[in-house]
Amino acid sequence: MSQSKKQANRLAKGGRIDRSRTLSFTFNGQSYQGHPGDTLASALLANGVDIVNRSFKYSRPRGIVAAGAEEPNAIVQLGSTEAGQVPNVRATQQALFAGLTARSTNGWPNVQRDMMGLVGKVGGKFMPPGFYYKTFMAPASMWMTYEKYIRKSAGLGRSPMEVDPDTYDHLHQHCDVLVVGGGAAGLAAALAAARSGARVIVADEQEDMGGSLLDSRETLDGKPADQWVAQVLEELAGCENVTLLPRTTANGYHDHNFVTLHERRTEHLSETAPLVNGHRPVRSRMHRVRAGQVILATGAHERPLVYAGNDVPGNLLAGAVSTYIRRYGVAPGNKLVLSTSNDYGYRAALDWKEAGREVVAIVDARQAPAGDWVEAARAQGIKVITGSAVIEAKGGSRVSAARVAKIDIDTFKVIGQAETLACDTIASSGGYSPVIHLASHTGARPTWRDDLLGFVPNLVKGVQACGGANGTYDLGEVLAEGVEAGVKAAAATGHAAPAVSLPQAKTLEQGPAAPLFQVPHEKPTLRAPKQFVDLQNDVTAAGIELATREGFESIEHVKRYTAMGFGTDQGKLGNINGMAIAARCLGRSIPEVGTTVFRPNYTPVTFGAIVGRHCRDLFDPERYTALHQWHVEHGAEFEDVGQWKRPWYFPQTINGKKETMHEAVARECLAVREKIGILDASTLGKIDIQGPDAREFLNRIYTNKWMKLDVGRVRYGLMCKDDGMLMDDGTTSCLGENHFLMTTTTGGAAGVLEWLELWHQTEWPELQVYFTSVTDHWATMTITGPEARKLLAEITDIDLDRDTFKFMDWRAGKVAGVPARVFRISFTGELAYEINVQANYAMHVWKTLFEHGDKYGLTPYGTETMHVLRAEKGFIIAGQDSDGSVTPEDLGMQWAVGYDKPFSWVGKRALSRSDTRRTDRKQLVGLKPKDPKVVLEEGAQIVFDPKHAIPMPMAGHVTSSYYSPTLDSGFALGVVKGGHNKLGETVYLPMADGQTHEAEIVSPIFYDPKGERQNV
Amino acid sequence: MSNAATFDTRTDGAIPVESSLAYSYHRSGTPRVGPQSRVILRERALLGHLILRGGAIVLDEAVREVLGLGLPGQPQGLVVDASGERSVQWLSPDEWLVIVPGGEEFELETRLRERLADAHYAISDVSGGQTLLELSGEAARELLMKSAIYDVHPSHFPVGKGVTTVFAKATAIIRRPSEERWELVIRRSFADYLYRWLLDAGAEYAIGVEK
Amino acid sequence: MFYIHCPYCGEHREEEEFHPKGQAHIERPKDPEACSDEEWGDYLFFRDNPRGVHHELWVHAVGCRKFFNVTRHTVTYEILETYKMGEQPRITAESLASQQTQGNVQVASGGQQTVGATNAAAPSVKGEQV
Amino acid sequence: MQRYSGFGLAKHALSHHENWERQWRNPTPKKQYDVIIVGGGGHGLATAYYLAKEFGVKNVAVIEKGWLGGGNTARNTTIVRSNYLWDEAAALYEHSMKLWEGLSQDLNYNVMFSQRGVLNLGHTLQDMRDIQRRVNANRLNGIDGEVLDAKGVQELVPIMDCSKNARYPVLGASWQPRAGVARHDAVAWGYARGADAHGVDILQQTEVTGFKIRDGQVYGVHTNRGDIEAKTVGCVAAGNSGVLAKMAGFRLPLESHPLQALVSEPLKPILDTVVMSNHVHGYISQSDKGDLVIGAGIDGYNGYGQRGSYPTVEHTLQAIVEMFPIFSRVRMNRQWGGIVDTCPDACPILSKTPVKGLFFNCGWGTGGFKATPGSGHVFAASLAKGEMHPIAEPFSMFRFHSGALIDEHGAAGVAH
Repeated sequence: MSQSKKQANRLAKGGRIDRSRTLSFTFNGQSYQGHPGDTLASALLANGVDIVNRSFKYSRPRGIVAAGAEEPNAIVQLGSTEAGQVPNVRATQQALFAGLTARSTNGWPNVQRDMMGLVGKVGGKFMPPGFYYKTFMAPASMWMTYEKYIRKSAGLGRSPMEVDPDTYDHLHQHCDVLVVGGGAAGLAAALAAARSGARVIVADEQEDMGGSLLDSRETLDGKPADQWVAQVLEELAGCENVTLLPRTTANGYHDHNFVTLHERRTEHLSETAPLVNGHRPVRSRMHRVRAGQVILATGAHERPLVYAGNDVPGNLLAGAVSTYIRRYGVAPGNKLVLSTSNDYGYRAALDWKEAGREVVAIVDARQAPAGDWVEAARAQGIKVITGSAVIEAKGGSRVSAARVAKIDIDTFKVIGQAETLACDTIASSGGYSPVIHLASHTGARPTWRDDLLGFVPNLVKGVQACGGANGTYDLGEVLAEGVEAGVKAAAATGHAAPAVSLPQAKTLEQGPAAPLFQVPHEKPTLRAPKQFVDLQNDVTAAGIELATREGFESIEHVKRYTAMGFGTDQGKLGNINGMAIAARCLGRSIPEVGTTVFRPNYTPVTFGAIVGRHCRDLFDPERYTALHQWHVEHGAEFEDVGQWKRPWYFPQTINGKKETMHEAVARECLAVREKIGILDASTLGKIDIQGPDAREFLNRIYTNKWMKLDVGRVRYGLMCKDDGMLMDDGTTSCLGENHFLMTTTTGGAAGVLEWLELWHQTEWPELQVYFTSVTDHWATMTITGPEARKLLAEITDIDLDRDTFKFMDWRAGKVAGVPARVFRISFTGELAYEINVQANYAMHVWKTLFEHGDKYGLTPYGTETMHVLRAEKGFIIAGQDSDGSVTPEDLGMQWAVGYDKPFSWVGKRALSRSDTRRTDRKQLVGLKPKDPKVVLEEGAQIVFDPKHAIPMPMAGHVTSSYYSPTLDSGFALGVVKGGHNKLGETVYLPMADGQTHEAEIVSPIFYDPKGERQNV
Repeated sequence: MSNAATFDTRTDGAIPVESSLAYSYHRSGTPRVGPQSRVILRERALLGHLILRGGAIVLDEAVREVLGLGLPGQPQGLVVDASGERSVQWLSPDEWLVIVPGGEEFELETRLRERLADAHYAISDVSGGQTLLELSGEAARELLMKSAIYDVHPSHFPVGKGVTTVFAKATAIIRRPSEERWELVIRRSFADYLYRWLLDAGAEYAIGVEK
Repeated sequence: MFYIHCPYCGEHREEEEFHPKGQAHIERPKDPEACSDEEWGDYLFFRDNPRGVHHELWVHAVGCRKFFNVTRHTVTYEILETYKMGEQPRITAESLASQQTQGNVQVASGGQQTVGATNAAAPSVKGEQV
Repeated sequence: MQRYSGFGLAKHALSHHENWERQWRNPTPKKQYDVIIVGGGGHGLATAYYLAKEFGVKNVAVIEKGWLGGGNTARNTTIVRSNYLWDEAAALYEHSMKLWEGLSQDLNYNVMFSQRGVLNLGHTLQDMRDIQRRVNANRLNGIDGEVLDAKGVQELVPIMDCSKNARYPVLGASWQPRAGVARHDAVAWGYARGADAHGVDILQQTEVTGFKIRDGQVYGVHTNRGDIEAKTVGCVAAGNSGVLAKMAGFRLPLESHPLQALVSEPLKPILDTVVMSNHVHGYISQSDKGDLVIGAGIDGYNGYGQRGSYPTVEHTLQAIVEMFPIFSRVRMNRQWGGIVDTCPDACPILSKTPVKGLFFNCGWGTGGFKATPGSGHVFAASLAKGEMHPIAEPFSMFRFHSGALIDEHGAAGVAH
């Protein structure tokens, strides 16, 4: 690393920097120094760094152009560590901190001597806009190879390769008045609104609030404008109803006054958030603001003029020159030529002169400029060349001269001979464009104003624009407009604002601006040296002209064909110039060519900030049952079912070796079939249904009949959508004559409850019934297996006699001393009891079952074993054996369909449509592999003719398939076209590995077809 | 009596009982309350929670008589008795949440059912399915702002209000029974997620958990 | 992101508390068995999809769990009113059009005659035909 | 038509690019055409191109109310794949895929169809069952693809978190190597240039305000530039199809919804394949310019505003950062929305209508871009013959009466 260099361009005095402290930083491996208050850009300029990057397409050297969000060139890679890398940081918006490390994003081997620059110089001619659409086509097979090389030049910065050490969060804010922008207009508006007592938020993207007043030449009440800023900020900071958010960018304006504010909380301090009291604060915070009223005081961006060589380092915006001098105490050069079409640009020359540097000339495009600014310049002895413009900047790695000529704006011609003025800096101003980005996020199209040479926002309800954002630039008017907006906004939210007395601003006499965008050159645009419109994407005036020649006539087409405005600056500098050039080429007016639409974000926002705290462990809720801790402690592997974590299987360590899933499941299955197993079934949805019309409601919503279910009984039901397709299933128990407990699938719980409410609230409000979710209230433990009765009998007072507490009965009593409802229902085919207790007691009951269950071989099992056991019995899983295109009849469950119910229940009518009546629909069957060792693949496709050529007609697929330890063979469920009439037939399953399995279509009930075991 | 089955799910105190957060305390611990703590979290576990459904006029009289508290008259209303132990909260035009000291809920349900006789209403005991958390401390409101989309500014969320809203990526009821205190009613199955969320979001305020 | 006035809660709430449930006022045929396949298909699937004023069903899912209706402009996304189940909208495309006969409501010609899918299940087709 | 080639480019460079021709004309509408296509997006232009080139119908107008290719063609995330579950959909998308594979040469316009492969991730056991089912079906339908386990996914995409620590760990994926992305604007422009060269009139800034219908037969359209007649009218208007159908006096089983997408700032190449996850719900690829192109979900409400709700974007980025934790410090540059016309079964409508001579091609939902060539080709065949092409036949709007839906919702993964 070479030695630190002196800050050659730092002025001896002035600026809002703290000269008493020095900060070291590194750029492209070189060490430099700056001061607190600097941005990275101002510090680089102070150190005389001209080239900050290489351009994207032509690899041309580029320097800093602007001082804010509109900067297109100074895009750097930040970070000294891998995890701390930040790609694409805009140097003009990055506060300098000690140890900051940055690199240019392009340039190889470095930005000074870039090899690609040669390619750009030589090949640039062959790369007009859209050249890639016209070539790389032959031979077709080569495109992927061409593309590989094209991709090599892609991108600006790079992604970190390590996980972000920082965190981010959200703050949900609500306010009466949101003021976006803390400049003159914004502060005036905020002051008025704040004094009304309204809840006010002021957001400003810069390190300090004050906007242009921080580097203004103007005075307020005869004092420097920043004194007024300080005074207002002090008052606002003291208001309890005001939240001031500096370093906070309003990046998106969404519907109904929802605005996202991105607050950078530590990026000005270091590359990763510094520890505070042992806690790492969030790097940035997204304020999600719902505002009653929004005031857009976002100011205006200066437009550069478009002339040949305008991208050579040393070409800057006039306003940026002023900002660097007055705010940062940096003069970014020695000899200035100013090219302007308006009065605003003059400030740069005056500031330059005051900084003790040479102003070679002001080149004004207007024939006879007049007014206070022009007078001031002349009074300073600055040469003003009128009716002229800089038509070309000369120089390689830095401007060396400006070619100046008389021009005729109307005929777009250079008149007479150009004069060459030696200089190292060219500042240009083409006027200002109101910052209308946020307003256009709402979908409102802006309006072009010829008098302003700019678009002003059209506004939706509840928003106002004031100051520069509204095309108002006179400081006195800006302040008055701000106050008016603040008063109006406060009033609209029910707060009366007292009068605000404004400081006096001196009104300067100004002349009208000239409508100059692209400056003519002696050569026609297509032959002239490159005149850049969008610096980041290397879009030139010639490129735009070419696009229009090729028939791209709407600005949207032009933008897409040339890539104009698609950079990280989103065309803040170039878009209006580009539109003006397209309009000129097409012989139309700017509004005829189109309008300009901006999308969020105003400036790019870190993914992390948008994600907030919803990442890593908190990405999505994990739902646990009351028994979760037991499962964890007993080594369960978990399956994600919806948001629930359900035990999948419980691998045991036997003789020092942990079971595989296959082994564990086989053991668990046999335990249930031979002894007893226990399942945590608490995740099933449970809905408490009460009311005199509960039965009628069930009768309408389920496919089967509910009028005759007695208290103490349980019934299985199918629920369809009104298109006749199965939606969910489960059991419902009659608790009282008017009282039912419905269970749903684990994943379907919320949807089913909403479904019930939908029908009740919208179609059948006359039915007297209420639904309440009790899913979490009850813990459900299923004990099942031949020993289930014996185990339960030990710890319950319920009479378990098989003839009085029958299959599909439920009884209340105590289990392990805890009040319980016990349901004799079985999803395994074995004798089974589902024990429901209040969830707070679940762990006690579960543990008590184990205390008593050990001697019976009580074995915990998970969802996998549950699936095997239920499939052996031909019980379906909604969502696995059905997929939204399956009717109850397809499943062979006509027994659960009440065709003759008086009310046309949900789903019934659809079952008689022509397609649902087809006999060759895919129907659920059992599949018995011919080779019992084969476990068919779930999702395997079933064909009748495996010799058929591809595409091979498919007849269905395997929905569930397992190895059955009980049967010692593979078995499966599947859907097969017309399967119900094909029992005994053979189907084929051609697999990816070339094998074709054979299987016989059988009944889906593989085990205990008579259902005797559940009734032992 | 509305032909509904009632069921006292509680039993004698000797039987061990676990709150919704039992696992979370075990897994994530309970950061101590210290002088730096700007938020204090306390679970009021094992209370009685009942959901009342029905017409306001029908229920109001019965609740007033049995509980000594009227139904809140307005949407989002929350009324709390003098002891602060019993409350009724509006959840929807025909739905209220009643929270009473643990063990009182069954008797309350029984008495309400007696009082309501044949009217159309429903009462569901949900005591096992949810728990109540208290948040206090100067940063409690900011912690809520990090977590919930609802406006918790005092001008919009005065004492005596309660809302069901989105909280992190779950649902929670936020209530303000007094100037100093906020309450969250959360579902059992989401409790661990929300506990971890509150500890994470509250770390900035040195959140402490009182047990 | 929308800010929706829940007519049951009596206040505005964030969109994240709600679920949109499609077109409002779709009534299930009283006698489904008497419907043709075509009529049943219309009820199930065929919807108005206006570019402009639309009446939609929403549910305050994370809130009071009540279904209600929203009249909303599908281009500006402005919510013109919300109203309870069983109520009829006060603002419709027609009522707006008659308010602003000089306004910029687009006039769409339906041609000389129409052969539409039957609308037995749906309320009379509302629209911008003036 | 001026042929494009590397040599031609060099020649033009020497003449300062002053001699490039218009890529398409800006014609004055004729009174009458054989076929009118309403909608100048990718599908409409492709329809016109194939009508003129393959089916000999050259007297064709494409009527576009804005600028050609300015709707969803310009707003999608450009994913092209054909690994659909159901036979009908697979046939349509694979037909399209085959056309993609020679499209740049056919059009003499480089649409940059980049076959970098698409992964559809599975995060649950049911996801994996669905993936197996779909890949098996694809294989028997002659569509490439394989099922990868988590290790296989990790090898293809080393920067993705395929560990078991994820909230929803990656269990595996389907992998279609022939799938990829294409340059969306170029597709519209290439078809426009090709159609124009075959004599098709592309009428931009021309808005259909009504249909001319007599005795149940269409014979033209009203537009803001006067009436234009044709006995065959094909509507290919995506999100605006419902509005057109209403003009013709019928309804469609369609809802138009906002679909959002976003891009990061350009990054040096880091992601070679397209990664899609239905379960955590996000999909991502990296463009040749370096942007991460990220698709967000569909908003549940009807909307023609070309914007959606912010939480949709948040959820999408949460999913992306969950899959790619290293992208936490990458920044989102821009978001936008399209208007997608969705059908209840997530499959399109290519159909005759109750009006004779009036055909609709719509309902592509989130899956339209990838179908552009195939959709255009079979729709052109249908318009030319007056009868639906066999591949298009199952996509009749009347399937919603019979119940013969082609339900891609459940098992086909995220339908983008």
